[in-house]
Amino acid sequence: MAVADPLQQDVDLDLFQGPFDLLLTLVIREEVDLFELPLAELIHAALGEHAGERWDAATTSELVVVLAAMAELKARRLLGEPEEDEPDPDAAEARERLVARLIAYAPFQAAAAWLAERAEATAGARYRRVPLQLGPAPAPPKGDPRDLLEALHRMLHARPEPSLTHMGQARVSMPELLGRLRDALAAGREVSFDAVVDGRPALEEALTLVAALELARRGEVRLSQAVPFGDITIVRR
Amino acid sequence: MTETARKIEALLFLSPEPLPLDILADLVEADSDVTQSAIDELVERHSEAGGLEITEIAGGFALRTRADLEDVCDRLRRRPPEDRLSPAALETLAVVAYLEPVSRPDIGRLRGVAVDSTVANLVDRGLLEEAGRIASTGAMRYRTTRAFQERFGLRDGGDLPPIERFELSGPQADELRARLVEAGHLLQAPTGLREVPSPVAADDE
Amino acid sequence: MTETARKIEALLFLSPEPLPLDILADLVEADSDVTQSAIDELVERHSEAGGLEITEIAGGFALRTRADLEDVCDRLRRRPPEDRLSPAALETLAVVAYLEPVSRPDIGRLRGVAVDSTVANLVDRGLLEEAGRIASTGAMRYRTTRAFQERFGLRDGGDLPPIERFELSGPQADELRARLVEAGHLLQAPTGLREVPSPVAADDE
Repeated sequence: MAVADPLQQDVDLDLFQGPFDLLLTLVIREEVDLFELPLAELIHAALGEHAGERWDAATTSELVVVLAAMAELKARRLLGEPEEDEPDPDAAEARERLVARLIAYAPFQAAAAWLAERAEATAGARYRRVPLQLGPAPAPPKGDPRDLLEALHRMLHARPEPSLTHMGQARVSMPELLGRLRDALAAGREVSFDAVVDGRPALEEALTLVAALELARRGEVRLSQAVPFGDITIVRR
Repeated sequence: MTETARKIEALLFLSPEPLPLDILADLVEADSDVTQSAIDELVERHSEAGGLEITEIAGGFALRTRADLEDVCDRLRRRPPEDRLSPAALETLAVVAYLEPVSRPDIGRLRGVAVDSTVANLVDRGLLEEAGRIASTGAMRYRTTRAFQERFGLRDGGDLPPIERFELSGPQADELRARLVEAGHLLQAPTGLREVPSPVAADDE
Repeated sequence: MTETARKIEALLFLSPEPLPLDILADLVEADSDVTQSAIDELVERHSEAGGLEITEIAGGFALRTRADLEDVCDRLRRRPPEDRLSPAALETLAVVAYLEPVSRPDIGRLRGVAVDSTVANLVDRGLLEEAGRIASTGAMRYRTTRAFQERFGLRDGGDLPPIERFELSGPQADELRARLVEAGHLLQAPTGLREVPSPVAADDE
């Protein structure tokens, strides 16, 4: 699938149909109620089954960051955490980084507009592309076989697929995580979030939080957090 | 018209590619000053009053029809409709033009999105080409092509305005920040930054 | 110059064939008298003083270089074509030379990028040729040509410098290694050394 910009891909949810970035804007402006938003479905729609094949590492991680930010926002509202008076310094920093990136990228967007104008200005001219009638072709320049060997060496040295191999594919799905939480809750009425994710990679931890939020949305569990950044207790209803 | 100018007019008429100054000088057996002033003579000869013009493009000089005659020219030679460049393609070209040679991951990092298919598409269209690998990782780097320079009317690879010209001014950056805060993307302006009132209608297209 | 003359100058410049009066008149949307007098205007503009001339030939009008400039025009025609090999072309040639016959997907896998246009270009330039299809998948395979051997001063297809480094690992790499050994381009590594884990490539992202 060739979607140039993952933020412009369409997501299709009961609540909302349209480009992903528009949904983000609506959420941030509180025009879409975060309580109503099925995060698990959204993550599935945004990342899809084979995110590692559709997007490169940088893009995937960026999508994960955006989704994690939504999860965090939703968590805050679900847990009734005070929002206004004490902004999370990490979130503020992440957003500052976003601004910094937008500012760094702005010149290239302006340059693209400049290029478009240039193309417009020269679009009308036509070149005479009549090939020169060639006599017998002159001898081509000589090549050196050692150049061939060097070119091959570069490839034999290079990893043929540099993209995502070093990351290892996170093979964990939302249904699997939901199942894991339910299993944990089957054993006792409440479980500690930290205990569930202990030793898991960061991405899996983030997705487990999303799974917990999903269960809360479905009314299966209640979440509570005694102190900000503290452990979250997941209680079966 | 000087004899050198006559020769150059003939050469530019025949050549299907733009001809660099040194090659022209070589062909007409003159030094580059004489060649350059013959070119100047031709620029004057092919003024707006005529149907042709001398242009410096893609690393050389070329004779071409004037842009205002587009319609009649296309009646002779039906042109396939110009494949339009998407904003994503244009921005990717801008990044490569300023940073070349540059690898796909680097372009993606700057643009904030995956650029694999955009880059592949621009290579297919002849606007980007491979420019060797990074020794340490083997990642392929890319640069713009002559076709790119021709399409955008550039004299050569370096014929771009300095990137600083496009950088946001302090007030523009503050305005961007203010807009993001307003839209709820930012919690607050970081402490320490001046509280500059946003300037009236900074051009941000 | 009249507007009609400007248009005709552009048309005669672009057309590889002489253009008859009626077709010219049609293209510039003028009657034949107006068209003819515009042509007369152009004949005067492209006089002996310039490098080009308007000529009536083979039932039409054409713009061409003046006969006295034959020498310089021939020099342009005899100029060796710019035939440098891009990094993409050189890598593709290297893969084919060492592994021939080899299919496009196989070349692409080793290079890590799509190679369709590069292969097509090298076939056009006579450095690669088709070498039959793989029965199971129908993919076309390629091999190098005699022109390739001449260009690189090789006595025959097997006359390539031996490979000194092979650092890839994994099942596909093993298959590749076996092919290179079989073709005599890679010395069989002594047993025991084969399973050296490839160094974790430093990531520069």
